[in-house]
Amino acid sequence: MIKEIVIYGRGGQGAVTSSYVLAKAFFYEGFYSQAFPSFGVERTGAPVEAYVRFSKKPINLRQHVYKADYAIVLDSSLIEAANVKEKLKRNASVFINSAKKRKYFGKDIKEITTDITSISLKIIGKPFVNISILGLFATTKLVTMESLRKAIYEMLPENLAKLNYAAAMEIYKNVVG
Amino acid sequence: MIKEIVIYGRGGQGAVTSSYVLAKAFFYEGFYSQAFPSFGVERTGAPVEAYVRFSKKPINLRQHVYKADYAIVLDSSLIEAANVKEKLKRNASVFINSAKKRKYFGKDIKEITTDITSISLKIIGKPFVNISILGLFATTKLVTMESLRKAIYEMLPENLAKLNYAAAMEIYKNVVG
Amino acid sequence: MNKKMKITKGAVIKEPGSTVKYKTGSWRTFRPVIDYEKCIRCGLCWSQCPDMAIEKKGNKFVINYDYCKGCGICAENCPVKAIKMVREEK
Amino acid sequence: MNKKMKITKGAVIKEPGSTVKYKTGSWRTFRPVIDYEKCIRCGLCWSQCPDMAIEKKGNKFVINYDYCKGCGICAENCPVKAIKMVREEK
Amino acid sequence: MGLPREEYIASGHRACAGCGEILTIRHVLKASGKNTIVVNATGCAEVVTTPYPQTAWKIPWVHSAFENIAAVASGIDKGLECRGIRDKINLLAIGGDGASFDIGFGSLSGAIERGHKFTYIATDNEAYMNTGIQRSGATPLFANTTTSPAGKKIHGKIEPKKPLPLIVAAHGVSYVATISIADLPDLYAKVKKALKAEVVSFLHAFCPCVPGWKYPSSKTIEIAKKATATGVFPLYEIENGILKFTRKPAKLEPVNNYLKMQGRFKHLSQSEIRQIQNYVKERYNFLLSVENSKCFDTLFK
Amino acid sequence: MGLPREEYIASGHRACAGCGEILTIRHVLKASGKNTIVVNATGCAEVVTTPYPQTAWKIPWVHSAFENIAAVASGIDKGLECRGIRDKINLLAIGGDGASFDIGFGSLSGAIERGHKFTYIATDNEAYMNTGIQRSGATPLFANTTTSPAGKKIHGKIEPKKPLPLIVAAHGVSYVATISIADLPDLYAKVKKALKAEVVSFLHAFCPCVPGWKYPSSKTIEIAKKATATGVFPLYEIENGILKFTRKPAKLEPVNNYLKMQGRFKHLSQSEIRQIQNYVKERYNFLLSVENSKCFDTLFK
Amino acid sequence: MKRVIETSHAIALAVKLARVKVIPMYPITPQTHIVERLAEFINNGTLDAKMIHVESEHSAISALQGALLSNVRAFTATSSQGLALMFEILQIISGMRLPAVMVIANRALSAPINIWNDHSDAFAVRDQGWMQIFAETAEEALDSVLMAYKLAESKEVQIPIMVNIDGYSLSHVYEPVDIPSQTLVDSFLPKFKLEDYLDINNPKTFGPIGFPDSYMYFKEAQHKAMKNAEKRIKEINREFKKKFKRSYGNGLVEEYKIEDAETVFVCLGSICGTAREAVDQLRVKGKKAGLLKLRYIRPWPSKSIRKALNKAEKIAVFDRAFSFGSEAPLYTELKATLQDKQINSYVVGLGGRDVTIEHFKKAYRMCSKNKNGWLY
Amino acid sequence: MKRVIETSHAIALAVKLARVKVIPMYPITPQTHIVERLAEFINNGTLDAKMIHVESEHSAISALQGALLSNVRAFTATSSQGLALMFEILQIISGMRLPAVMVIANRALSAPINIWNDHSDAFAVRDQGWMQIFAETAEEALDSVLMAYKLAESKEVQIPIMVNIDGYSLSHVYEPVDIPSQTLVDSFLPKFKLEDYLDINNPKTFGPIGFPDSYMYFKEAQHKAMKNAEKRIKEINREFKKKFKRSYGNGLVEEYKIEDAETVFVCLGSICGTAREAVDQLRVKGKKAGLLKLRYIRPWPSKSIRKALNKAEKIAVFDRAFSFGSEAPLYTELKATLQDKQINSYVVGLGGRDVTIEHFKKAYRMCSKNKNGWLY
Ligand SMILES: Cc1ncc(C[n+]2csc(CCOP(=O)(O)OP(=O)(O)O)c2C)c(N)n1
Ligand SMILES: Cc1ncc(C[n+]2csc(CCOP(=O)(O)OP(=O)(O)O)c2C)c(N)n1
Ligand code: SF4
Ligand code: SF4
Ligand code: SF4
Ligand code: SF4
Ligand code: SF4
Ligand code: SF4
Ligand SMILES: [Mg+2]
Ligand SMILES: [Mg+2]
Repeated sequence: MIKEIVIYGRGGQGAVTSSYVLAKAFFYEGFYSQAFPSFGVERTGAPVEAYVRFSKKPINLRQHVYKADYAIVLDSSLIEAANVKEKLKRNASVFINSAKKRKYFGKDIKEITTDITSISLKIIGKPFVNISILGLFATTKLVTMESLRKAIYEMLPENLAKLNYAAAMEIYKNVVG
Repeated sequence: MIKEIVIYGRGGQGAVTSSYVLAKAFFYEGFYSQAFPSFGVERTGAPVEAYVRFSKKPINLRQHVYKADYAIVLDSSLIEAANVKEKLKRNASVFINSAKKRKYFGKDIKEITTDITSISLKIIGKPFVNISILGLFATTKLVTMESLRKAIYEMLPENLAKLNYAAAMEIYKNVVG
Repeated sequence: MNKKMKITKGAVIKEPGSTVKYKTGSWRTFRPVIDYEKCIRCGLCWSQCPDMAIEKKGNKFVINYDYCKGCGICAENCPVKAIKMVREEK
Repeated sequence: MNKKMKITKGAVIKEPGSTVKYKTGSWRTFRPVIDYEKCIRCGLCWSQCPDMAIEKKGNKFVINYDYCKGCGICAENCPVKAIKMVREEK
Repeated sequence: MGLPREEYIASGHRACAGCGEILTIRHVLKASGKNTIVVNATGCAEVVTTPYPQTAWKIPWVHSAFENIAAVASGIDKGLECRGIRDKINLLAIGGDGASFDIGFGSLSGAIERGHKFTYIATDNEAYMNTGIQRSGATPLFANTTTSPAGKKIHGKIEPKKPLPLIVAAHGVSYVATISIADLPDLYAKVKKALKAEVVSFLHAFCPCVPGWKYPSSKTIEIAKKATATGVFPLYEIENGILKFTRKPAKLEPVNNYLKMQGRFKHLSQSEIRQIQNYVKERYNFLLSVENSKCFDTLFK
Repeated sequence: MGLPREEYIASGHRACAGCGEILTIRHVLKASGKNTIVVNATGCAEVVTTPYPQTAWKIPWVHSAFENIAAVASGIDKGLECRGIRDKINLLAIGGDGASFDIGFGSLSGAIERGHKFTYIATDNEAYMNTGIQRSGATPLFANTTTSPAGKKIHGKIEPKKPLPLIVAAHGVSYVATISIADLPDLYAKVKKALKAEVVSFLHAFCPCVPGWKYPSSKTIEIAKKATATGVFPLYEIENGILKFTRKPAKLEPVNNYLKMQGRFKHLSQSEIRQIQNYVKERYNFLLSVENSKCFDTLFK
Repeated sequence: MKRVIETSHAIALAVKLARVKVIPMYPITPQTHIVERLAEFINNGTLDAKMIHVESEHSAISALQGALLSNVRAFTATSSQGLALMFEILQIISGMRLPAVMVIANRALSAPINIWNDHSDAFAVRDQGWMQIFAETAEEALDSVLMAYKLAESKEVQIPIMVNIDGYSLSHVYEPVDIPSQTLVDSFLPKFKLEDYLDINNPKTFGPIGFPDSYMYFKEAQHKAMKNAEKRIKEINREFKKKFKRSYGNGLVEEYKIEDAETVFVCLGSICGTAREAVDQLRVKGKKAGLLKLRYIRPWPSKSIRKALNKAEKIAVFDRAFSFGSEAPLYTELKATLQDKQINSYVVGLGGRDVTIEHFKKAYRMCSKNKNGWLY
Repeated sequence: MKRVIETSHAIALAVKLARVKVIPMYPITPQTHIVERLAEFINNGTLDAKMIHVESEHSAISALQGALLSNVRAFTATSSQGLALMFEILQIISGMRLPAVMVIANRALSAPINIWNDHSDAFAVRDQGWMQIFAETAEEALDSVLMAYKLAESKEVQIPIMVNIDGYSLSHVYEPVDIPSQTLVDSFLPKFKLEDYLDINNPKTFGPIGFPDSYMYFKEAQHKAMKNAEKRIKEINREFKKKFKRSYGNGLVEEYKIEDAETVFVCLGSICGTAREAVDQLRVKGKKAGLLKLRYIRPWPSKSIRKALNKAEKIAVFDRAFSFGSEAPLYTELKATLQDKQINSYVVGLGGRDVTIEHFKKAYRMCSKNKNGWLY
């Protein structure tokens, strides 16, 4: 069975990079995986999407993602702006960056919210959330933090990889305990 | 029956113009006619050819001329250089500009030779032979001098038309007497 | 498979300035706020906004948050620092 | 319908300078003739011929009528008027 | 500020927050006014303003291709002439630096030679931005772009910036100028002069680009100011072959004041910064040296 | 005369008797020598020299298209560099005025910007000759061509000649010069200098054309001489931004001495001849006025 | 008035009679005679139009586009490499639904460079959304230009069009042409007026970005408009006949001795003349040959073709272009149109190779043996 | 080594592994990631090659030609308008028989401007004498580039080649790719060496004028060489399998569940993946669907197609390009190849319109009713 993930972000925030890192992590985890951006002409600031597929069997499918099993939201304001709800399967899980302690969806959706920005600011020194939020996603145990680490180091220059991984780990630990 | 004419000249000598004038003349004479150049990249001085077809019925045929009924040679040195012989039907007639009093072909070919250059020089003041030689062709009575006149005036600016027609007429008269 | 869309011949757009239907305010993560106490009505912010998101209303310059993308140019260059950039949160 | 022609791959021509097979002498209606009595061997004619039809043989400049097109440049510019253009007749 | 109130480009366009190119076009249009037709090359400005079925343009506007605005404008120029309304209309051809310095320059040069009448505006953000920051002929020395990356062996772009305004001036046109959003009065005055020319006039516009130059979106104007203050982008005009500075800083700031604001230069070594400083100084001095003398032949008057 | 004996182009080519373009190429090649590769644009020179299966060329030669010689040369330049034999080879790009002033100018300008190394030779016969004498950007004022005919209403070409050498010089290259078959020592010296440049060098060659200019084939050299004597085609070079005349007639002859030799000008009225005289004088005076001063910024050294 | 003139001259006259206003032009053999003639008209003051001496064909087609957008009738002509250089802009014009008219004096494509006639230039652009006529005679060339303007500018069509004439083999031929009067042409061809153009009083945006949600609809609309053109072509052919006393088959195709033909030649352009001659000669020998002349390849007149070839037993298609690694393009399309017929392919006359009566006779023989071939 | 990388990255690696020397490049979406990656390699010193930052695609293809003529291996990539702007030079390169390799990240053609995937760019140039591969996956893209060099440079072929990848839909996708070692690639791909090139020690003339007496022979030779390529493609596919442990059908086409299929989908490129998925789902429902993936459109693999579709009852062709006023081009060619079959045409995914499993299912249903359509 192929599973699908949508990542929501803004132009310049690195949502596409998140999708690539995740695809690499799934691969290290023994999955077949596929990642691709929403092919738009969006400029810095505009809402963008990126997608990941993973599966135990080779993935042939290449259509867009229409209904996802998971969503990752880099900025809670996008939930409305990008109409995140519409792209979710029933019972999908959503991972949200938000400082607010509120519910964004009805109860057919599982949501986990963390203030990724603050943690990233603290650890990375910049409000880079696209990689650190993957620590939140890793709480699903679909990918291990070790696979994530390898993927992050493959994708980013070492100094950045280190900081981003640390932030992801902090977030992961915060939730998993 | 379609009849075919080849005109031999050198790049810059106006053989192509001769063919156009002749086609116009045939048309005034009540024929259907067609004229076209040899489509080459020849430069000033190089041997060139031009063709005329005429017929009492509309002319559909558009292939090159391979064996002509008539040939007009603007410069006798071309007879060898351009291998005029090869393109002639048996019993074809050839109209040659030459000061030499010699035969160029065997007896299966009818040939008429006149020193067109001298006459043109005399009348036009320049060694333009391409139009004046048509007077020689007109001795076949296939086109009248009147049709030729109309054609020449249509093709050339008036001052040149006048001189060229005069030369053609002189040549025509010289032969027809 | 998606629904049909109505189109014009040759893709000509006959409604000038129709991008106003698209609210770029949602792009913003920081919001410029003018302190009219400080503001000296110089209009610099108005003239420097790439999104035409500042309008002159009467003799006051007003930010149209439907379009303001929060670039911060207005705040950066206000001669009297009358504009503050405030984080948007939802 | 014509006979087949042998061709090279991609129309590459592998024989440099092979236009010499084509004798442009037949284009000529006037023929330059050098009067070696007058000629001072300056070589101007040689240097000005667009057809490389004048060759230096020993210390003499000789016209190659296989290629000379009879343009008359050599005659026109010979400093001692040693070249005459003569009408070709056949 | 005395600027016209009317806008000819609408909000809701999709440019990056802080885009210097759109801001430039906004003011050029305000200077040109209602009776303006724009031919726009492919590039950021075109893409962000015309997502069918919406358009940000309030004046007649056409985009054909990337490389042919000067030719399309040529056709419009003659068409309007035939219709007897040429004098009523300001015809602008607007292209990015990629369109103007590189792919469309042949077309521009041809249009100049034929003596057409329109104003060409090269909106220079110093790279192919619409396609993701690739090097163009306008990219400055050592800048990092995706196709001239600051690598271990080669540090960014290694060729100088093509001197387009001087090249255009060498064609013998009557009006060429540089403009910047950091100096709006200068910009308005030059657009107006350019529109008066009877042949092709040319404006080279300095357009900072947020993601391309890698700076915070609020700094667009400041960077443009620094470009002029450091001599990186001098403001001048060439009128009938005579070059004049329209603004001349009392003393040039060190070029690093400009460079250090931008991520695209952050890889530079001290020696590279010095090279850039020398390079900028040489160019600036050259302009100073020819100022006020007739250094360009004018063929069109 | 001390000219090299070896020929690199063979007899038997199909150029018109008296062709100035082929004669120019003949000497450029003699100056460049055996280790030369030529990229040739579509045009007379290409058509008359390569009637398959024959070629007049004795050095490696390629023709691709009409508008792209500078780009093809760019590829060869880098290919030779990769093969480590760049220094051994003189790379020439030869194009007519149509190829150089018009359709291929964008490609040339791009190649210059990238800093390639080759010598570009524009063989200027002032019209599209291969296709039958159509107007180009290099056609002089009022000349009669088949697309700028001397008609009842409009008398030949109405735009000035595009000042290509100056435009190329404005790109900041290190060597630009004009050459003429009427002055072979000057030509050889300039070709040799051009070949030494480390970036694109540019030669503008004056090439009288028998059927195009309508004169007796014997007058090719004389017309070229008159062009320089009247100031129509001054011989100069621009080296590192400084323009110098390499030949300067003591006094310019009236331009009519040149015009009257050619059929393409025979329709001119006295007033038109005067206009041309003024036009030529202005251009000439401009060149004089900038002589010896650094009037072109050099970006490439 | 009937006169012996060059085909290129006839076309220039058609352009003049159509009251064209802007003519961007760039020289290329064998198209040049057309624009040279137009330059003569303009410089002599007999045609009130502007010629734009562009620096390349790319700019010619772009300037043509600009002229149309400014709401005037325009014209250009090209050949071969020139058409190839225009390539990118062709679909930009058709996508924008501008009623451009362009004459192509067909010529082979480089390399090796060859200035002679074949159809590889025209066929290379057959997917770019332009209609394409092929004319057989000088008179048909003139008529086709007039009809082309009317067709392209028809509201229900609004699609650009190329009028193809064989380079040299037709473009440089002098033959009798009946030249219509200006009054007659004016009664046939309405004044130029676009619905959408660059108008300061009604500002519109042309050439926007079409996202995946809209793009495909524009392309379908282009196709439908071109299919609409079939009907319009027939109407215009009929109207032309009424006014000018001549017409061309049903407008889309022309049949010659086809009713009882067993073997039908299918071809385009000037070689149709030679084909007619060949048909006559074959018939003299008792061979039932016929000819289907296609006037249009876009729109592809499938219905007319099926109707015309309904009874044919054998079909011999003559192609003057080729798709390397596949087949001759007309052959392919014809097979796709008539899946149930024996069709044979003859590639002839590439790069100016003369096409003669002998070629048709040889094809006739080969076709009877169901054999294809390149005929030299 | 297997890694998850972007298809564009995989291609850049293939270019590096092929030891390419000269890379003229011009940016255009969605091709750009490829050359950006190559620029990184070069500027970091891991690839010893020269990048030429040309000022247009016209110059990119011309510089590519120049590089090849100087006897070095070269590469470029483009899309859509870029390919269209190269148009004229394409046949100049194929006519001169230069073994160029170019990647096309396929994208729709303007107007309206659209940066998304379809095949109108590739199909627009199908007559220009270049071979054309379409790759389905990132790995196939990498492999295809390596095979392309070997094929194009084969003495009996010497024809340029385009490797097509779907813009965005493949070019921007990250997925697992097995990256071969340099040693392995070196054992597969010989050193670059042309028979004819610009050599001062052996001066030759390239690109002469071909008169009517010779031109047609060159064109026939080009066609024959491309037909020769079919055999060579199969050989190379086998050799590739031996060395790299993977291969693609018979090299020309790939069959999927076709043996007993009643309805066979025919398509190209990345949508083949989705088609496989659709076939599987249809089969679950008891519907005998199958897929024929065409890897090459030039040479057009008519024999392989006939063999593969021999037993198919119904054929559903998916086109992502269109010939306005005619039909979808793949459909036309397939009908011409299989004159005796029921073939139906589905136009899908123009200008980036997503192609989904639903499209295939719908086509399956329509095909059973012998209906064609544009599917949105
Ligand atoms: C012939 C062609 N080549 C390439 C492209 C791709 N392209 C579109 S916009 C663009 C970059 C534009 O750069 P520039 O002109 O500097 O404008 P900017 O986007 O920076 O404002 C490119 C390369 C194209 N549309 N057409
Ligand atoms: C793209 C393209 N457009 C037009 C032509 C036709 N053409 C071939 S040569 C030529 C004229 C060449 O003129 P120029 O460059 O001045 O050289 P000349 O023949 O005068 O020496 C033209 C227009 C072509 N080959 N390719
Ligand atoms: S820039 Fe500042 S002071 Fe000026 S109008 Fe705006 S807010 Fe007021
Ligand atoms: S923040 Fe930027 S977009 Fe918003 S009003 Fe200020 S200048 Fe305009
Ligand atoms: S130019 Fe005259 S003098 Fe000089 S070598 Fe020739 S013939 Fe003799
Ligand atoms: S006449 Fe002309 S071609 Fe003959 S030798 Fe003299 S210069 Fe050469
Ligand atoms: S990329 Fe640069 S030029 Fe393009 S919209 Fe953004 S800021 Fe403006
Ligand atoms: S037309 Fe002119 S350039 Fe061409 S070959 Fe003749 S003389 Fe030389
Ligand atoms: Mg830019
Ligand atoms: Mg010329």
